[in-house]
Amino acid sequence: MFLQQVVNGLTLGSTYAVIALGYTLIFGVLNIVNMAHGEIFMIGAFVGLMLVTKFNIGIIGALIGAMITGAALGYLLERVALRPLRRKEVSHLAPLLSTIGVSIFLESLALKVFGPQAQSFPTVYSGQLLDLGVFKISFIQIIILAISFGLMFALRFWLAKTKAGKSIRATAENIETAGLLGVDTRKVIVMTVMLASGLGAVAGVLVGLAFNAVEPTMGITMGFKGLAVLILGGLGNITGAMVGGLILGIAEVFSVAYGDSSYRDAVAFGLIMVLLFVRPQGLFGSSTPQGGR
Amino acid sequence: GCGGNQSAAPASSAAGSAAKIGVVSYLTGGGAAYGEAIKQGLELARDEINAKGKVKIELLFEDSKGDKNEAINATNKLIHKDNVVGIIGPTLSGEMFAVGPIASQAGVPIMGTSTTAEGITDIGDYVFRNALPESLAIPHAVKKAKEKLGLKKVAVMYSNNNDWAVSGFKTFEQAIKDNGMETITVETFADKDTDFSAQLTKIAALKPDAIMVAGLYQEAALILKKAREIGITVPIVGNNGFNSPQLIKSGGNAAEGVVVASPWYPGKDDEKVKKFVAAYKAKYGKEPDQFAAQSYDALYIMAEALEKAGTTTDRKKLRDSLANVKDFPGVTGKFAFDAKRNPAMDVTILVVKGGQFTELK
Amino acid sequence: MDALLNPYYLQILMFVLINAMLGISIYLTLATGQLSLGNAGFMSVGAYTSALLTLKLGLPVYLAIPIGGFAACLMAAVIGVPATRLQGIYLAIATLGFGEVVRVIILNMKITNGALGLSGIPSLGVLIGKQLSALGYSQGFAGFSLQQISNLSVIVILAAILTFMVFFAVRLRNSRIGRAFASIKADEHAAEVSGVNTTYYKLLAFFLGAFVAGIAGGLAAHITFYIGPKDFSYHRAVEILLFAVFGGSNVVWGPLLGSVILTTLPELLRSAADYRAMIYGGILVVMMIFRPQGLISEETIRYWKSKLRASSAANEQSEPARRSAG
Amino acid sequence: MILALEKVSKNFGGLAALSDVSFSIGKGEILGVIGPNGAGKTTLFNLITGVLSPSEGRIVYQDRAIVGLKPHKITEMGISRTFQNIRLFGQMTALENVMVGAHCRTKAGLWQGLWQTKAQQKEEKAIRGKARAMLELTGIGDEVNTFAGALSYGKQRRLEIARALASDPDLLLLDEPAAGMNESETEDLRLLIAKIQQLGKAVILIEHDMHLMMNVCERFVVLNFGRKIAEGSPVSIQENPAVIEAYLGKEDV
Amino acid sequence: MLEITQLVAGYGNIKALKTVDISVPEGAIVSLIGANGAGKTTTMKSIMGLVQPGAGQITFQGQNITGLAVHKVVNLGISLVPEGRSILSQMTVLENLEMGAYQRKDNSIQSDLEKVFKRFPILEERKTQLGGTLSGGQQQMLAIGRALMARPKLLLLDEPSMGLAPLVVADIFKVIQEINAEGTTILLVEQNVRQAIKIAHYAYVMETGRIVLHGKSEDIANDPRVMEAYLGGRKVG
Ligand SMILES: Nc1ncnc2c1ncn2[C@@H]1O[C@H](COP(=O)(O)OP(=O)(O)OP(=O)(O)O)[C@@H](O)[C@H]1O
Ligand SMILES: Nc1ncnc2c1ncn2[C@@H]1O[C@H](COP(=O)(O)OP(=O)(O)OP(=O)(O)O)[C@@H](O)[C@H]1O
Ligand SMILES: CC(C)C[C@H](N)C(=O)O
Ligand SMILES: [Mg+2]
Ligand SMILES: [Mg+2]
Repeated sequence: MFLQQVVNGLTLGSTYAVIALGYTLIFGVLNIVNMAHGEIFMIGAFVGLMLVTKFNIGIIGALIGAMITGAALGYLLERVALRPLRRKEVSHLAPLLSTIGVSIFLESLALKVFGPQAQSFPTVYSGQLLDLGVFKISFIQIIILAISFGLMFALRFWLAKTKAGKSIRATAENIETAGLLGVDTRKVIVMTVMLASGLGAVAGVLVGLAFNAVEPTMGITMGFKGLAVLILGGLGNITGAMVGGLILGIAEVFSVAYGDSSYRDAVAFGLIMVLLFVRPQGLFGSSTPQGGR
Repeated sequence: GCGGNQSAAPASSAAGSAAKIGVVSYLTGGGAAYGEAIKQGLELARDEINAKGKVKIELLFEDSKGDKNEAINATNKLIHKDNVVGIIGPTLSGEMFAVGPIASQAGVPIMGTSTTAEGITDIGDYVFRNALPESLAIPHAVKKAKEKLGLKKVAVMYSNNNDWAVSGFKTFEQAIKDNGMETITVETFADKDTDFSAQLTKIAALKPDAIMVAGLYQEAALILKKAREIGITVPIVGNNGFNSPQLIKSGGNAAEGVVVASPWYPGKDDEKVKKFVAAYKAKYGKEPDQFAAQSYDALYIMAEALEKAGTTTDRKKLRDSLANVKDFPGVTGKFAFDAKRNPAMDVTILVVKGGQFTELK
Repeated sequence: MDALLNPYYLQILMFVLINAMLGISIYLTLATGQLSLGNAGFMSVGAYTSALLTLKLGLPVYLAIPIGGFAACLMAAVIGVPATRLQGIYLAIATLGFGEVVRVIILNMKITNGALGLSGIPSLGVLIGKQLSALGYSQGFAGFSLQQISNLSVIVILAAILTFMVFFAVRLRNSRIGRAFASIKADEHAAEVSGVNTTYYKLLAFFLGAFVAGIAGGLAAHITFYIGPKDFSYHRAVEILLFAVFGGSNVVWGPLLGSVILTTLPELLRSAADYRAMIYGGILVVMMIFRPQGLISEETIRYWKSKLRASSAANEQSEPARRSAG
Repeated sequence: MILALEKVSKNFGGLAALSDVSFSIGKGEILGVIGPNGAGKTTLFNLITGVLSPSEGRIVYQDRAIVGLKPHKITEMGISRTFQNIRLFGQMTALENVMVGAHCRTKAGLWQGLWQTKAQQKEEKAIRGKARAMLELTGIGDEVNTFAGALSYGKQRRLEIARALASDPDLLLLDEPAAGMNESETEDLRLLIAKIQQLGKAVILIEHDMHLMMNVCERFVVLNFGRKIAEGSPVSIQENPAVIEAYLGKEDV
Repeated sequence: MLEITQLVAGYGNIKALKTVDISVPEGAIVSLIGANGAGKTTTMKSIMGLVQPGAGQITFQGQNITGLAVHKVVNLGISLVPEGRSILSQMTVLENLEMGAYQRKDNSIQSDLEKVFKRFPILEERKTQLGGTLSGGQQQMLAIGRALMARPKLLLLDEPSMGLAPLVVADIFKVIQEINAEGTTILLVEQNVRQAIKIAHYAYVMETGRIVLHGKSEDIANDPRVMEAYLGGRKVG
């Protein structure tokens, strides 16, 4: 049972991680928490689901479709709710509110369009369980694990080593300076939000597959966990999002397996609080170095 | 300006005008299938009653979203702005605990059609329900399941952030004890959860004879699927939340063998039932579930009480008349309120077979 | 007048008043630049404490509610010290997590009755009604029914408490402590080096916010008869944040106005039915596009002030090169 | 003697930003700290004001060891500073900025603020007046109601000095106050520092403008790579070959 | 090369520039001097497109660049070393320098990097240190080095000598002359007026948002008003 629970924890954790990656990416560039990320994730899941059930498109097509929709939503989000706020001297709370507005809008839109019921992918896609003796794992679990790790490494490399990645980091730190260095910051921001949203939508499809449920409020629930992971790992830190996600997943599962399931959410958040109190900048976050200059 | 210029003066005197009945229901959100069924049952009943022409009824729907504060606002609006004579709803017991006192204080009869938790009618004299309390339903289901399936040790799961599921869990526990079985583990989850693998992995390792679950269909369906997926084959006994066809729709094969107690059984060999099912099917293209049936009955009960009371506006008279409803022939069986304004009803134990709720015999 | 006495409107008004208090509570912590989303948690502590004290110990309401406030403060003490080390979003989400932990604990405690919540909490309105009856006014007076009078009294009480809170916040802002708050908000490090005990003031703000939220919680419990853990979830925390940002978080009047608008808006939109939430969300976005600083901001106030000043001083200013150094 | 550093060192990871630095400054004295970029001057200020704590060594202010005290405590004891990279409260007016500086010299609490007691009003009036005086003193008296963030660079520097002065320090630490000022503005600054000295305050001045430094400072401490390489009068410093080599350069100043 | 005509700009309702006319000929060093708050920085920002001009025109090599997006201005070959340094504090010294060459596609970036390192050896030593942890002067060197990495046609320097040790200041002015000699046109804002006028070909004097004086730098240096206002009455030289 122990190994099985570890697998359960890793699966859950990797879904948290893929969501947190999207948050982190946007936070990394814009220094804002995109509260609508969870809803883009949810819409992605629905789009994937519709493509599979209504249009009989295969799962790969569904993933691509979700990704495109997510990116398109990301573009709209940036144009409507983020860019207008960048022009003026604006408090850092404003984007929080506008993205919450978008999230409320998207959630109720989904409710209207797709109905409130939880829907699920045809069972063919959730696939068989592979029985590895000591534990069972489903194909989709393996895919999620692989994708989240793959994404983490890809994103890390991309941000640290590529020119595009560096321009993102520069924009993140100081838009004005980045502009002075010749970075088209507007483009960088749009691209990042689109990328993060596209990834979020793909995550939605995967999570929908893994847990058999796609419904309009899934964005909030998962988004909330994603936020927790975001700070657990350290804001804007890719590795942090990954490790944080896995830790939260394992912690939740273990608190059920070896503790009392009714305290699960308290354990998870209690853990985060304790951790933050010891390390205020999160697991992998860095404290700002400019103390007394 | 809070609108409402036209509706300002309630035309209380106009005899024969429609009785305004407010409905507070869970119309949007995660449990909206219940609210939808309730709404459909009510609308069907309203159309039939109005066609008959003895009393005319106007329904005013308000969405509670399954949220207490929304329910409070909706109720206040219905009572004080729309001047309804009575209220049907709300959907969840938790909501009723919040709005029941308001209706009671304002002297407006309020009738739950799906509020099955313990203590609902203790709220006040104006609170009624035709929902079968879980304290009646669950023991029946547990007993029958034990007899038919030979259970000894069981695991229990419930949603611990849902009032009614908690109350259902307590009833389950008592019933398990009363029937001489052993509870080997209790696991909780929360409404809106999607991942149950940790709980079920733990339960699977303990090898129970059955799992008893108190929860809404959305989570229930996922639990069923996950359980079957990881190889748990034992029967699952549910509570009131399982009664929705939505459970079978989303649970698919995994829902097979689920046992549940219900005051409603669409396959019942009864004229009234057949007529209702046919009419409902004609109108909505699907079979009515328990919630549709109970709300359908509820409106008929209201109509009868209104008729007997001879008023469309007097709340007090309606209350007293409601309290005296007896031998009402509804689709959910012969109906009467007991002294505590709870229903006395027959219970059928159902099992899911071939994608249908069928009677467990 | 009739409309004013309509319990439906009165009920909404009560929620408005309570929410306005919550708006003030988040404003108080924001005044030091700390975004605390723990107010829903503090509110629940206040609500449960007060409800339990009246239900189980039969304590009078006017004692129970302040005790609830202090209980919230006590809670703030537990997490306050470590929390003041957290910056920005870290604090926001950690406090959100705190609210979640409190909720789960309430969910699991016997005395709080878990998810079932507490019902039959003595309501302020009913209590006032009883008092009046005891005084022989059971039929009401001055043409008002007893219920109308007791409802109105509740409103008056809530409004009085809110007024005091606003008064407090305004005075605070214009005091030495308010300046210390503002300096921490602007640059915590520079404030510390300028001689402001930042930890102390951050904690103070945290406490004040928790106290106000606790009081609001207690009051809420005693006007709705019933409280359950769901009332203090994530949504509530976010809603409080919306009040502050929508109205403008730099001056007290902002969260106040924000809570009034955002509490009545859903009621006004009730007729829009299914599109209600969509419109609500849309309004938030549009609002931020046109007034990202919120409806009322410090800058607006100063802008108008300086505008007035400038127009009167315009004549003297017209000579060029007055300010050149050298 | 008002402040003494005893064998103070500070390491950042492997980098020794300061090693074994000792010196002291007397009441009312103006001490110049000079040295190449990266020599550790700002770090020195950070140590004295409690922003950083030394890896080793003691710092004694008016006979009390102050290592480990929080910055606000140290300010309260009478040391205040300005920052090399200006750090003002941008969204507050110049006047309010200075009033914050006076924070630790005032004491009205919550209660007094709430009821605006006589004592509180008197105190407010007093610090308001004092803040205005500080702004006048630093030459930005006509910017009282301007937001700090909207001031030009040079004026922001003066505002920082005004804020630091508002806490009635006995020891004022100025980190490159003349940066961004032209010669005549620097001359104003020189006069300002002279005035500050007349108020009986000691000043430690970090500045690369040698013209100013030689005119103002009575004594110098020279740092290079975190070590003290010289200490003494302006003349002795100017002639010290090590200082010329490391910092001043061959040309005349 | 750069022509500013009748430029008006400001922040909200604050008019920082009232009417500014400046002309920077190709290959020249032009100094812009003025008191604190005169509007020098605002002028620089307007050229880069960081401040939106209210009226007037800025042309670069005959092309109108008024109100153009920042990165496009950079693309045309203008670089700014901003006042207050603007180092990317979370990026290493090396990354900061690489970002300087962000828009370049040629392959002499490496050799330019070496050149910068030769000019400021401390930067090579601290290659992997985070920009934010450099000392003030080190950051200033990094900012200049970074701008050089862009190989601009026109380099705008906003108080480059600020915070630098005397030895380095002398160096900086030498460096400016060197890069000018290599063909880069320079617009220089300096408070070190003496030095600035000494190395410049032309100078402009600004007061409260207006150019009040301009001409060959020798003439400006000897103008009594300038001597009085900026040089404490003493002569350049
Ligand atoms: N947090 C830090 N981490 C790593 N190194 C640091 C840190 N802070 C300062 N340093 C290094 O310590 C040395 C001393 O820095 P400091 O700021 O004290 O120099 P300074 O003498 O003030 O120089 P300048 O005249 O240029 O301002 C520098 O080499 C700097 O890079
Ligand atoms: N962000 C801003 N918001 C409002 N006003 C500003 C802002 N920045 C500068 N100003 C104002 O614009 C005017 C010109 O400022 P600018 O920074 O261009 O001066 P400067 O000549 O560079 O001065 P310094 O030598 O001090 O750097 C000043 O009056 C200043 O107060
Ligand atoms: C819709 C139903 C499942 C509601 C449930 N019976 C309750 O009382 O809360
Ligand atoms: Mg320094
Ligand atoms: Mg400038």
